[in-house]
Order: sequence, then C-alpha cells, then structure tokens
Amino acid sequence: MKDPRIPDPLSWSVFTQGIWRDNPVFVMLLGLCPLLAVTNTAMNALAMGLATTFVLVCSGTLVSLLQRVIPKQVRIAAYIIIIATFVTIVDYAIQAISLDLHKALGAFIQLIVVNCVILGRAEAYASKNPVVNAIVNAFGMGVGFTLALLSLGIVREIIGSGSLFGIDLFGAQFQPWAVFVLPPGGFFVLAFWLFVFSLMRKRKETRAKQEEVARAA
Amino acid sequence: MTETAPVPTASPSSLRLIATLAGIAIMSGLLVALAAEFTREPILKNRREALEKAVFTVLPEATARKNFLLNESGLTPLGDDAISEANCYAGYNESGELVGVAIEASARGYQDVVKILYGYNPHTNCILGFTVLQSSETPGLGDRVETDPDFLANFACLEATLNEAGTDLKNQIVTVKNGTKKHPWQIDAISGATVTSTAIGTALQKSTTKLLPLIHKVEPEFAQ
Amino acid sequence: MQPDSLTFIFLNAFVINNFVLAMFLGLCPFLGVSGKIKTAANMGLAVVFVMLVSSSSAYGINLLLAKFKLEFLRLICYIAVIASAVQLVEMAIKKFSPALFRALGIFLPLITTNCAILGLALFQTNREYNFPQSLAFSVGAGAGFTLALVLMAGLREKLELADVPDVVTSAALALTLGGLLSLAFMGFAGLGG
Amino acid sequence: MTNSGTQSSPQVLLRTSPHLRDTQPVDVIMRNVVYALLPVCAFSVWQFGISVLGLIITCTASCVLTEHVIRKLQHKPTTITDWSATITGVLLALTLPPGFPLWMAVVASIFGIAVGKMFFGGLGFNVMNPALIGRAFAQAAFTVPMTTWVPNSAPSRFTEFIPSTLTLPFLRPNSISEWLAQNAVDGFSGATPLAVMKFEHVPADSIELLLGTTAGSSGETGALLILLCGCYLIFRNMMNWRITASILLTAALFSGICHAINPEIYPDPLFTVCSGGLMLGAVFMATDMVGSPVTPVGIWIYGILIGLLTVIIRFWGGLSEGVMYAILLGNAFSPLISSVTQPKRYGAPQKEAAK
Repeated sequence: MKDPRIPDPLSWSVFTQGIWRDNPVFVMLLGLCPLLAVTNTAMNALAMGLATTFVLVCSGTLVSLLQRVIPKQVRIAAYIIIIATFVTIVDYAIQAISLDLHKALGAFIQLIVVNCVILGRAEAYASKNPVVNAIVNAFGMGVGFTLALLSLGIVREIIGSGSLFGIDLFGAQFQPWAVFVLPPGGFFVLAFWLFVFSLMRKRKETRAKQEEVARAA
Repeated sequence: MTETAPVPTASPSSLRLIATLAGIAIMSGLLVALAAEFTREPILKNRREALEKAVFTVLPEATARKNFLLNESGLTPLGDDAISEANCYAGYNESGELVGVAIEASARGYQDVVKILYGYNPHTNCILGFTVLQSSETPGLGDRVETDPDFLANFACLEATLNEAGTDLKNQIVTVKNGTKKHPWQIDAISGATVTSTAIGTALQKSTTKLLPLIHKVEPEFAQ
Repeated sequence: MQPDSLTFIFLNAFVINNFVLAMFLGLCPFLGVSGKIKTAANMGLAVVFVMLVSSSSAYGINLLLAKFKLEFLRLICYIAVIASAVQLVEMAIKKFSPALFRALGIFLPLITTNCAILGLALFQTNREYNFPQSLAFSVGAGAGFTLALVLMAGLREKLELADVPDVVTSAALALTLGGLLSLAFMGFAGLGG
Repeated sequence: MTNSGTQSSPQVLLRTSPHLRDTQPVDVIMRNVVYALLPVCAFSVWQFGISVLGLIITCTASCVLTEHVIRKLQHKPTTITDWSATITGVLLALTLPPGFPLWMAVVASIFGIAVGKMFFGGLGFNVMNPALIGRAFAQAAFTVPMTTWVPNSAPSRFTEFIPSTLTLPFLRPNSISEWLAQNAVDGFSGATPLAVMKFEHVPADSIELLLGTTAGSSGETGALLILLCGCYLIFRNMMNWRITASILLTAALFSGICHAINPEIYPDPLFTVCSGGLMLGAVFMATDMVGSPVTPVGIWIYGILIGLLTVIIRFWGGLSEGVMYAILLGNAFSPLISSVTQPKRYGAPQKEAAK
C-alpha cells in the first residue's frame, strides 16, 4: 500500500486507518469467518473483538520489535508462530474468565490464528514500522474489527432474540425473527451492511458530481 | 500469504534461518506454557463450579458432590479435580446420604448432537431432572426443552426401573406425542418440537439402559 | 442414526452443518474463488486432499501431545503441521502428477490460510473423534466445501449476465447468494435422525 | 410460472432453449398462470375461509407493492404489469399455513421480492423462486407459526378470522386454542397428514388427500385440482410438463421402493405424491423457467433431483415436508446441471465439464 522503507510518522491517521478508511471487514473483506460465526449475540461479538484486538496488538508489537532479527525467508512462519502463541494465551485467558463465553465462541477463538487481518497487519505494517506505530495501528485495526463485529452482533441479537447484551428489550410478547441468529442471518446482515455502505458511497459520488456541474454552471 | 518476497542479495545461511525460527519457537513455547500454568487454577475452578451448578440442578437435594468413573470393571472414585475423566457424579445431602447420581448422555437432535446431564435416584428409580450441556437447537423451538414447564413436569419422577434380572429397563423410556402420556416412564413431547423432545428421550433411554445395571450393582460403593 | 457413526459424521459436515454455509469456515475462498465452476471444482479437490492429509496428521500430533501432557502447544503444532502438509502435498503433486499440479497449482499455497483446514483439525479434537471418525469428518467437510463452492460458482456464472443494480457490490451479491444457499441447506436439518 | 427471462434481456435468448413458447409474450403466459391459480385459491378459501382470503390479498399486495417501490427507487419503469410479482404473492400465500399472522406474511413477501428477486436485477435474473425464498425465510424466522396448523372446513370460517391471522405486527401470534375448541372437528390433532405419517406412522386416506379435505398449507391441499390447473397450462403450451412429470415420477418411484421394503414406516407412492406441497411445488414452482436448467437433459436431471431430495428430506430429515427446500436446492443446482449437460461445442477441449 505504500513504500515499505519509509516509516509512517505517528499521526492520527495511523490509528483511524483501521476504523474507517481501511476497515478490515467492510472495506477489505477480511476475517469473515469469525465475523459471521460468533455474532449471534452482541456479547459474543464484543468478546471476539477484544480477543482479536489483543492478539493484533501483541503480535504487532513483537513482530515490530523483531523486524531486524527475523530473516525475510522465514518471516511468515515466524509470524504465524507468534500469532499462534498469543491466540493460545487468549484462549486460556477466556477459559479462566468465563467458561460460558468460551463455550459460545468455541473453536473460533483458536481460529483467530488464520484470521487474515492479523497476518496481513504483521506483514504489511508491523514488520516495517516502529513499535509505537505498530501498536497504534494494530489497536486501530482491532477497534475497526470490533466495531464491525458489534454492528453485526447488535443487529442480529436485537432482531433475532429481541434483546441486547442479554437484556430483554421488547417484552415477552415480541416475536423474535430467529433466522437472524441462525447462519443465513449472518450472511444477510453482512450483505445488508455492505449494501448500505455502497449506497452511501454512491450518494456521495452523485452529490459530488452534481456540485461540480453546479459549479461549472 | 502466497510466496516469499524476492531473495535479497546477501541471503543469510540456512543455519541462521533455523536458529531464528527455533529461537522464536522456544520463546513462544515458554510464553504459552506460562499462560497455561497461570490459568490452570482459575480454569479448574470454573469447570468445577459449572459442573457443581449442573449437578445441583439435576439433583435438587444435593449439597455435596463426588466424581466417579463407572464402567464394566466397577466404580472408581476420582479426585475432586478429575472432572474430565469422570463419567458420573454422586450427590449427597447435608447428612451425607446419597440423593442421586448425575450422568451425562447425548443423542441426535434437530441440528446437531444434544448433550445433557441427568439426575437419577437409585433408591426411588426416578430420573429427577436434566440440564442441557450443549445444543444448537432452533431458538424458540427446540431450546424450549429447558424452559417449557409442561415438559419439565415429565421429570418430577420419570420412572427408570430395572427388570427382575437387573440387566435392562423394565419399561423403556420413550417420548410420546404431546398430550398422550399414560405411564410414568413416558415423556410427553413438546408439540412442535418433537425432534428435540425425542432426542432427550433417546439420550435417557440409551444411557439408562447401559448404566443403570452397573449403578445398581455398585450402589453401596457410592455411600460416603 | 448414532451420533458417532461414520455416516452421520460425514453427513453432518457435508450438508447438515455444512462447513461453509452453517459453520462459516473457508469463507475467503468461498467468496474469492467461486467465479468459475471449473476453478471452484479444482479448488475443492485440492482442499479435500489437504484436509485428509492434515486431519490425519493432526490426529497423530494430538495423540503425541496428550501423551506428553503438552496440550497447550496444540494450536502452534497444528498450524505448523498444516503449513508443512500443504508444502508436502504441493511437492508430491508436482512430482507425481504435473497435470494435476497445473490444475491446482495456484490454489495450494492459498489453502494454508483457509480456516476450514485448521477448523477441521480443531473440531475433530474438540469432539474427540477417533481415527476413522476423523477421516469421515474430513471427507465430509471437504465434500461440503466443494459442494458449496461449486454451487456458488454456478450461480455466479449465471448472474454474470444479470442486470444487477449498480449499488449491489459483488461482495454483497456473493454474501446474499451464500445466505440463500444457507437457507436452502437448512432443509437438511435433522437428516438421518 | 413459466418462461420469463426473455423479456428485456436479449442475452438470455442466446442460450439453447428447448421451449416452444418463446414466441408467447411473457405477460400473456404470466397472466394465464394467474388464471390457472385462481381455482386453487378459490378452493383454499372455501376450505379455510376468510383468513386465507386475507392471506392471499396481503401477500399479493405486498409483493406487487415491494416490486413497484423498488423499481421507483431505482428510477426505472415499474415491472408489475408483467404479472410475475402477482404470481409470487399468490404462490407464497398458498404455501403458508391458513392461520399465519398477516404481518409475518408481509415480511415474507418483502423478503422474497426484495432479496430473492430485485436484488439480482428483477425478473429473469432471480436465481431461485422468490415465493419459496420468502417462505424459507419465514420458516427460519417464525418457526412456530409456520408449523401451527388449523383444521379445514371449520364451521365459522366464513364469518370470523382465525385469531392468529390478525396478530398485531411484531408480536407473537394470538393463541388459537379457544378458537380450536370451538371449531375443531372430531379429533383434530394439530398436524398435517405428513407430520402424522412421519412421527406416528399413520397414513391419511388417499381420497381425502386427492380432494384436499385435510389440514395443511392454504393451497397445498387438493392434489387433483392443482393437477387439473396444471394441465390447463400444459395444454396451452405454457408450462414444461417434463419437470412436473419427472418430479412426480421420481418421488413416486423412490417412495414406492421404500414402501415395498418397509410399509410400516414409509408411505405408499400415492400418499407421497398427493400429500403436502409436492403437487403444488411440482406444478407451479419447480416449473419456473428462470430457476431451472436450460438443456433438455438438464430438465430431467433437475426434476429427478427435486423428486429425490423431497423424499429424502421427508423420510429421513427432521422436517415432515421437504418440497420447498428440494426446489430451492434444485434451483441452486440448475446452473451446474446446465453447464454439465451443455451440448459440446465444436472444437471444444475434451474435458469440458468440471464435476
């Protein structure tokens, strides 16, 4: 995405890059497996987001620290080992915090290892930038990923079970639309968000074009 | 992750490559081992609490629990932490009398396997209740087996008596259509959630057929 | 059907809880490599192959780790094994069947980061499958992955000519198709029960 | 629903179409399908009363309105005059249970048209049958109301709505137990003949199934009438009889074999063909040209696949009825079937068809 030899100056955009402009989910379409699999409740989505952020930040730090030590030829293998280490740590930590949460997220915590967002960050950013930048950038990406997870989890939980973070919202008479907590619902809600963003982008483009025409006239 | 980048001009020796990788591997091994060590106690505590909660749900009168491994060769008492090795858990009331045994069972549900823990009282030959340990049944339909009061009423005392020879159930536990329960060994299904109701019945029937003869053989050994 | 019977394990991973459409494993290739039926079928073939290899090696690794009480290294070992399995498979195919290698070539390295492979190894460990069960599971999962991929490719080929509204991006379209397929696959729930 | 993709898309015409009716304009065919559906609608209103009338009107209106609004939002001329949205609405209503809450029917209609059809560019580009997508969505979203059945010929059916029909939006369906107590005919079990067969192994009377005096979805009872209406379309050369025939024959043959092996559990072929939504699906939904293969051999494979899947889901699945899912899966498979059975082009490479 940019020349690798010039390190980024630390700026606000290092952080916000992952939240909006290069949002790992909505823009880059990465890490979809956990995104769809564990977002049937907002709580699961939040936990998954935090776990991923932790792994992103820790592996980013280590990769950035070791960037001069790791030879190019074996860097991918090294990154994967580093990532797998932190994922295992998170896995144990979640078990220690709450078994129910661990049961709800299941094997998808361990599957963070193959989340392309993390390897992608390690390869494209952390391995070429100073530690502070790497941490800030990874944190931004983590926040962006968590927001994406939450945007799915909140919609799915509200419509699919009539509650939010486990708190009942509409009373006992509300008819939940169970399909939203089932697998098809995951696909549909993500498609819906992508559709909405694409619609917004189109609107903006048309408006810009109209303004241009107006200015020309 | 496709291919490694173009080889730099001065490529490091393979010894250095291996050494770096080995170093990283050792470091991560250490980190992981540390994490596993630190979290072992809390995880065990969580497991114990979760199990205790489940056991006390299916054996309402119990206040204490002990782990056992039950198989053809008899009953083996296990330590308090050996939760994953145990396959049955005895519950005792405050005066130390056996109030029942909690056993895991599983069967095919609608979407996937349903895993339950059920309580059995060998004195009264009753199944006292069950709790779902793991299921992915349809929300609002199959998952009602845990909440539907009419369905739970089946388990005030679901009869599971052995035959004279002590080898098999006298009357097989069976799930029947909603509203047609006639005998204490029948389970009245939830209307509309027949598949999940039947899965609970099948799990109980299979597990009791296999384990009750064993339990009755070793019953005195459960005493504290 | 018994929940631990080989047929059920196969059917479960194949259609009932299809690896892609119900478990969301392997979504990246599902969305990325599903443009053409032929490519999708080849990718599926490669995945089945790698799944068989990595599932059996994961089974062996797990036995070893359990023996030495080193379960905390499981994840690291699995990912390492899968990466090497992909390499080995690639080399073997290259040597013994250059034609197949040309057909699968570009997909093989991609498979390492396919979460369906690691997911398979993790799920078979969580569910405590024995060796034959693990094999049935991996064949079912691979077949399920291939089926989903090929169906998706067929639909997308058909939609190439469609007058899709311009605000519908190809990702949104693919995800909606995935959702519809997932909806249709719900019909297999309880199969063999 | 017959050939439809040919209206505004010259590309589709390039495909080898085996159908003679390309000469007939789409809206004429569609209008005739509506005519053919009218007797089925009338019969189901007579069977289940004004609740079903409400259901048919609601579904049709919401389907047509959804399509109209979406076209307007796209700044394109409306397409509701081609009658296809009307057919989707009527078919959807006919596949819903008679006492289905109207607000849920609206949701199913909107989803079916918006996601199942307009999202892909409208008529001719939808990959699966929109009515069935709507129904599958409702089945997954509102499982309990979708499996709540009422008896046919309830005495008060022309004077009052089934209470669940008029449920307020977003709420759980009103209880029908009181209504059932007043209206239930001797020993109504709250299940369709298929469910009774599946879970209790008691087959229903075939004559009843043929005439349609059983519980079930609004328009799926009365196999004979549906077949007659289908014959009208076949006679007018507006429907591909091969699809219907291959589905029904396969289902009958397969269930006949199972019945011969174990008559206790598996029903006889006549029951299989006449019960549930198989007849309605085989005649009016699987024959939708947009979702079926374009090659002559493919048509037969498609029909056989749907027949097989229906019986497999009915006999060994968790649901008592599988026609809807079988047709949706058939739709999903049809591009694949087309591509495999495509006649070889001259000079094409040897290994043309993958899988």
